Amino acid sequence: MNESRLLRVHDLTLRFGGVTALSEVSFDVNEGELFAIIGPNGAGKTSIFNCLNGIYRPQVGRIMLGDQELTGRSPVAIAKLGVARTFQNLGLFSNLTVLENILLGRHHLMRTSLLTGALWWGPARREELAQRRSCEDIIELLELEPYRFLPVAMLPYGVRKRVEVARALAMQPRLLLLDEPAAGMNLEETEDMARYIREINEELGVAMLLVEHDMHFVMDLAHRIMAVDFGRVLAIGTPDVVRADASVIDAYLGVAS
Amino acid sequence: MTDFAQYLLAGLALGSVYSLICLAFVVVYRATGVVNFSQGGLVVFGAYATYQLIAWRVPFVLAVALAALVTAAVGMLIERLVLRRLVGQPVFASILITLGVLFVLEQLCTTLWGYNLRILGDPWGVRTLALAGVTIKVVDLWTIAASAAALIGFFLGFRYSRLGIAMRAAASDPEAALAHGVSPQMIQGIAWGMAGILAVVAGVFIASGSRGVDLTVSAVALRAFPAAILGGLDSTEGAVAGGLIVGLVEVMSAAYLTPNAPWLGSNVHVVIPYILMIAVMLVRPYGLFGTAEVRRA
Amino acid sequence: MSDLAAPPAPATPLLAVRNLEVVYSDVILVLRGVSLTVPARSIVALLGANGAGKTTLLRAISGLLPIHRGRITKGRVEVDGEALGSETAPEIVKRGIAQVMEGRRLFTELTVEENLRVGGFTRATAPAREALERIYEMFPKLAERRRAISGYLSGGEQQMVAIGRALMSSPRLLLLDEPSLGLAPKIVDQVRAIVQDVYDHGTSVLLVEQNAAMALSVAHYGYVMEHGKVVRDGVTAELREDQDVRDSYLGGHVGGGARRSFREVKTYRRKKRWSA
Amino acid sequence: MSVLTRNTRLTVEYADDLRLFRSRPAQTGAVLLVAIWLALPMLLGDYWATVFVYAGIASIGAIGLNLLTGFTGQVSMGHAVFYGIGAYGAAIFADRWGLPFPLWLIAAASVGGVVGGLAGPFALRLRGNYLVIISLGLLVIGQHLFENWTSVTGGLTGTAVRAKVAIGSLDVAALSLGGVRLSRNQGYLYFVWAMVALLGLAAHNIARSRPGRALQAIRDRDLAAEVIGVSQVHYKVGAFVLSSGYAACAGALYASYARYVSPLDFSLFLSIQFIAMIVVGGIGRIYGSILGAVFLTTLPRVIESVSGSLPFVSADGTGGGLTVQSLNQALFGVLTVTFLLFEPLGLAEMWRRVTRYFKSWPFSY
Amino acid sequence: MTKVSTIRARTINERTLVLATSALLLAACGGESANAVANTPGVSGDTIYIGALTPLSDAVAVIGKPLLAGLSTYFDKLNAEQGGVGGRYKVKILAEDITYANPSSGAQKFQKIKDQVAMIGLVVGTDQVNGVLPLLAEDSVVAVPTTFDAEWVREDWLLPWGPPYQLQAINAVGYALTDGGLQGKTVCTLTLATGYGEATVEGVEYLANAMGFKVAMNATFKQDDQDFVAPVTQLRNAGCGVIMLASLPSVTGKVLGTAAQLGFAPRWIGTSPSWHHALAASPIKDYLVKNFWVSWDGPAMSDSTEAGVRTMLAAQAKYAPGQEADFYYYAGYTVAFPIHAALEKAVASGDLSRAGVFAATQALATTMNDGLVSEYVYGAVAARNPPRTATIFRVNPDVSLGLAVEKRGVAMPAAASYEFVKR
Repeated sequence: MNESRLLRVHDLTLRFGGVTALSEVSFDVNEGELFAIIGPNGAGKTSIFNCLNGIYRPQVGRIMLGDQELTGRSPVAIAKLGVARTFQNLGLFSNLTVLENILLGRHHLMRTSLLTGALWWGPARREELAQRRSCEDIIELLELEPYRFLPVAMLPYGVRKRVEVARALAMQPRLLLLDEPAAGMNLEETEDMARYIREINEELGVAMLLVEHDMHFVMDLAHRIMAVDFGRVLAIGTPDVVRADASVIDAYLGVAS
Repeated sequence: MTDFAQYLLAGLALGSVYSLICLAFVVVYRATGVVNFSQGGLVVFGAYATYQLIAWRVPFVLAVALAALVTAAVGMLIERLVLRRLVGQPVFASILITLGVLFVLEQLCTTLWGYNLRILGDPWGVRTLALAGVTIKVVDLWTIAASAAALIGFFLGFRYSRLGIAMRAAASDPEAALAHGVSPQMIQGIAWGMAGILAVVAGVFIASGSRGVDLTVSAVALRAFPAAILGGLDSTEGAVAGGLIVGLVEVMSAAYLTPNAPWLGSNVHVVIPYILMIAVMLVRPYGLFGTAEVRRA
Repeated sequence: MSDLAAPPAPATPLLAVRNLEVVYSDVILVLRGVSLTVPARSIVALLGANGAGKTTLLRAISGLLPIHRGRITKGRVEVDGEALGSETAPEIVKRGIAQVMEGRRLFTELTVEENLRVGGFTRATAPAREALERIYEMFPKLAERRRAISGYLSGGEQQMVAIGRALMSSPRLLLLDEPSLGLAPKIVDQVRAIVQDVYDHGTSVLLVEQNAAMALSVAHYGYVMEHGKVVRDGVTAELREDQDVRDSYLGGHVGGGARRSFREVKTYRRKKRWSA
Repeated sequence: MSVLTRNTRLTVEYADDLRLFRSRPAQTGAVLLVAIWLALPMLLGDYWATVFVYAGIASIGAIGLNLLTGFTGQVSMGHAVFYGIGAYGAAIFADRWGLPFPLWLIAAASVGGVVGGLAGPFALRLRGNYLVIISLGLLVIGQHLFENWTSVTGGLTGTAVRAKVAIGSLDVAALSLGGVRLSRNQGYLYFVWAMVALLGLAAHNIARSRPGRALQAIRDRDLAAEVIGVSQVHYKVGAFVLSSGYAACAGALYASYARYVSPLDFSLFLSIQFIAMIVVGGIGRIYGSILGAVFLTTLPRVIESVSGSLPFVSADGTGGGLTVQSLNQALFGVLTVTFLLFEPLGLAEMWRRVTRYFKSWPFSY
Repeated sequence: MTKVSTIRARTINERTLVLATSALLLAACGGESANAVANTPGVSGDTIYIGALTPLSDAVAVIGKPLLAGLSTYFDKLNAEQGGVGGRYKVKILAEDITYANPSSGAQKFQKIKDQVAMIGLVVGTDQVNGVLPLLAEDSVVAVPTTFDAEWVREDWLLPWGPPYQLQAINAVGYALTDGGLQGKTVCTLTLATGYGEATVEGVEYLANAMGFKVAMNATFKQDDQDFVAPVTQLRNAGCGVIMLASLPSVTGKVLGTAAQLGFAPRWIGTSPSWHHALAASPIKDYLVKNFWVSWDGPAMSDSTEAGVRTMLAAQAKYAPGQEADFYYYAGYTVAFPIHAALEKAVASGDLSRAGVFAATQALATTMNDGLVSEYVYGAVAARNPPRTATIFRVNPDVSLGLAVEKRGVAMPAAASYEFVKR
């Protein structure tokens, strides 16, 4: 698998004032891989995401996407390079409709400026129509048809999570970061989410980085898992390896499951 | 040198008045998250109320105390009638509504007292002391003392008292506070009451001596805004520090900048505090003493 | 794990919710006639998915509905057999009901001790001080960290502060909203132990959870809510065996029985209509 | 819920969703508005024509502020400054440089936009109340410049403006229709409201395309917007440029119509009025800005007209009781409070409900 | 859910009603302004209507209200005692409330009443007059400005009155430096940062030029300033012995209070709007008695030996008993004289139309004003000559309104030579 590395994270260290949030974190994600990160609250999982996104600037370390350096780039630049993300507590634009949210995912693929937008008839309108078509494909994939014109704020939680995935997908990402996609869902919704994640991963071939507390979800879906605690890597390996790792059980899982 | 000492004193006294107004901003802001544009209305109402009581031959100290009570009641009434319904509304809503309250308070004052200048009748008048060639206005001493006392009182109260802790809790998470029996409405009412009391103290100092009370007294509150922001809207120490800084900067720029840099235009001392505020904001977006809002991804 | 059967219900339960209907902003009907009881000296679990109305029910009990523009349109909440009228949240705290809200909701800029003192706000100085000492006895870790700013504590410690803060009013009933949300499996075990501990110290608990496995492992009696209605209730042992509950909430999470792997999900499992 | 009734006619193609006036009532409404625009100047006397000219000018400024506040979530109390820049811009570009009509207007609006863009960076670092008070600082600085930069602004006593709206011999102040000479007020009424339609449409188009969505994304969640590739810097500054450009355009029209401007024209109160207009009209809705501007500009005049029959109110205050102006000020407060508390989405939402109600009538078709 | 929708439907009904009503109201108002009297606007039967654009409810109402009361009193008395203009036409005032700080409010209100009035008798505020100016020419309406700006003297459509601020300053400072016993003293100004302040400085600078001295310092301040230690100290350090002050009463109190406290005692001379009699009862009254003059024209308003003052006070007691006879009341009463004279002329010529009123103002000679202010020479605009004399008042707390005459009829050569030009 070494020949198809998509993401290489090397020696990541992040400090806030005196607190070290991440220390010497290194891992790789392969093309098409579903890679999960587990660990207790405050272990640094979301911090890793924020570094990948460019929201935080790590003091030490390098992040490479393919042969592009991500460290030091702005979130906007990183988004354009093909890193998409969902948020732990939802990052949707709640006053906009589902369709508008998804169209926003295509923002960096569109051209319309303030000026051409104001003129509307012409390029702006053509582009709206073209992008609408691609968004409809994603709406179909994630079965969001009934909600298209509804403001996100009016939707049930489970649907909102799906909309966020749809928006991330609309960005045509090479790497998708999912922050607790199953949190707060019941079993049925979790199963649905699992199915979407597999479809996106297997059929569209998008590599994914997944943070999740539901151990069954993670163990069942992930190709490889990385366990972190206090900003350090405890173990990296297949689900079976990580599940059996003594330090992981001690810091996170409690009883071997 | 004497002049400089004179300016220093004037700046401190002016800064103390600003501090009192800023303290009122801070108290209301912490309890309600609202920037209170109507504080000037409370100040002018408080000054008129004090004038009226003195005109009725109530002794000065008692008049101020009674006026403070009345103005505190007005503050609580405003909270009760208007602001209570405003919890959770966006910023522009609270701005408009407190401005609306300002208009109503000003109209109330003109309805009750008309438009003519009224001399307050305070005991300080224009009395002065002299110290090494520097003239010290008696009223300035009292102004500085009053704002120092207010600062210490508020600081200790917020830190240690049961009510102070409850007020901070309600500021941090009103719903959680309510769930533990701290009614945010009570806290907000108390905060507006305090704003009323502070307004009277500030108003009395502003209108003292030969200045007198008229509608323009309320404009001082607007001049105090940069001070509140400079110090940090949620910090009592910041209110006092910001007030003093702006007071000093204003007097000093009137004293040294206006005559030496005429190209800056006349009355540049009105603008300098705002420029200073903007400069500080760019470096410390939450003021010198304010706490940064913790934003998580 | 407590396999206790529910203690025999006394004539007047500590808390009874009767046929409660709640509407937000005058238009959104969230509770459609919910009834449940919490007998004295018991742990009652309330299960349900997001949006089922669990948090709304807790708000209705603790008097927090008005600030969310919610209103009880039908039914009532009884404490000791006595219906609550227009009691405000502080008054309800004084009646012996305290709530730990979802997400812990600490006053993050305040220290641990200041947080706890707010919990005792409704009480006079002396009893509040006694209560504080008791909390420190119960959670020695908090005594150690009394001067620490609560926002900097770990997730487990924060949950301790939140529960300790609620216990400051020495309530007879503790409403716990999703205490395991977002916590690592290991910490969830600690929280379960704390709930048990609280119960052992004589406080009844109404435990709202999505983590059905955890909730049913500590409670005596359970209710399941869906779409603003109670669709199942029973002693926990029964609920654990109920096929619908297993399908929707437990999966294979509780020992025994084959769990379907998430990898195997090929089609939608269409939502089952509960026979209420 | 009711949102499901969004489409009244069957949508066949995606393009149908993008049409400007989709339903039959909307199309009828548009025709009706044009008819009113044509007829109104002929029906109104000078006074009401003046009032509606000011209402139109205010609408343009309010649309600009709504783009900033309603769409991007930035509250500004500095709007009056940009309005002022436009007004003085008209005086300079038209009177001193002698630029002809469309040019002086474009130049004035551009200068306003550029200065607004300079204010944008503050919005990047600050939010909420802090940004409000920073913008108050901007207002104070602006006023100081208006008062002191005498060579440009005429200083405290202001300056006369002769910026004419005329292309060749076609002068808005002296139009004639079929041999009938129109008054200056009538001409301006036509012109200003044509500008409102033009600029309103442009704003609406921006709002419904890529940049508009980006602005709203930043308003709702700026961090999430960045992560999907929407640049805060770009759009926050862009929103300031656009909004200030609109304000400056309104200011330039004001100067052209009023023919005299002074620093008093661009006070804090003007900024507050703009905020009130978009709040009353509807935050985040372009046509709401127009409704709000018309409502708040005409309401005081209407109250004055009927004040004779109101108890406790006298026009000049000599009869005791409230003066009309006091009543207006009080009403201004009461109205904004009422709208904020009971109809936070403003007149636009009320109007939408009314139209939806009529749509559901079987005989309305 | 059904219940909910019925509630909603009813609300909409009510809202529709409200909307419809306001639309009707609007329509009704739209019709109102189309006034029928086309040939002689503002004259209906035996009544002549005069407009007044004056602030009645903002902070400047302290000026606007008594001005209006003074004007009304004059005409109430005229109507009652002489049967009106020419013994026949009753005069009524149509007052409109304007916002001083919003110049367009005056222009709007002008449009509102222009068809209902023969002329505008009051426009308060320099900015407001400037805002109305282009409209006056367009609609051929004459207006009386109630500020004392030099620009007004040469405007066709304005009928100004009273001594311009420039002349008030020239005469007062000139008097101080000559007969006032302050020869050779350093002259300075301290003025409000408004057009009014600028006009005052202009006068002093003109005098300095004419008399060959330099103004040592021109300090300015803002209405909402709270501290005056800096400007007062600077004035003291500049060695100022005569300081011309243009302010409003509350600031006057603060400025002079600061000066008194700092032991700085030059000769302060205030313009007319700087004074309010409440100051005569303030803690600095002794300082004021010693150091403060006010510059205006005419007799002291408490001087009952003056026939004009007696008549004015009697009229106030009879027709405006609620109104305090303060300076602005007096000004409002005085402004009525030229208006009355112009109307008399128009009536006499039998032409009350716009053209007739305009012609009357152009043909107006010197107006009689019972000696309340010096005479203003009207006639054609190019030949107009405002009063060039001044009265210097000193503070006397024992008389009503607190001012007694220090010197009447001050007429500096510089005041006589001051040229008025159209801006």
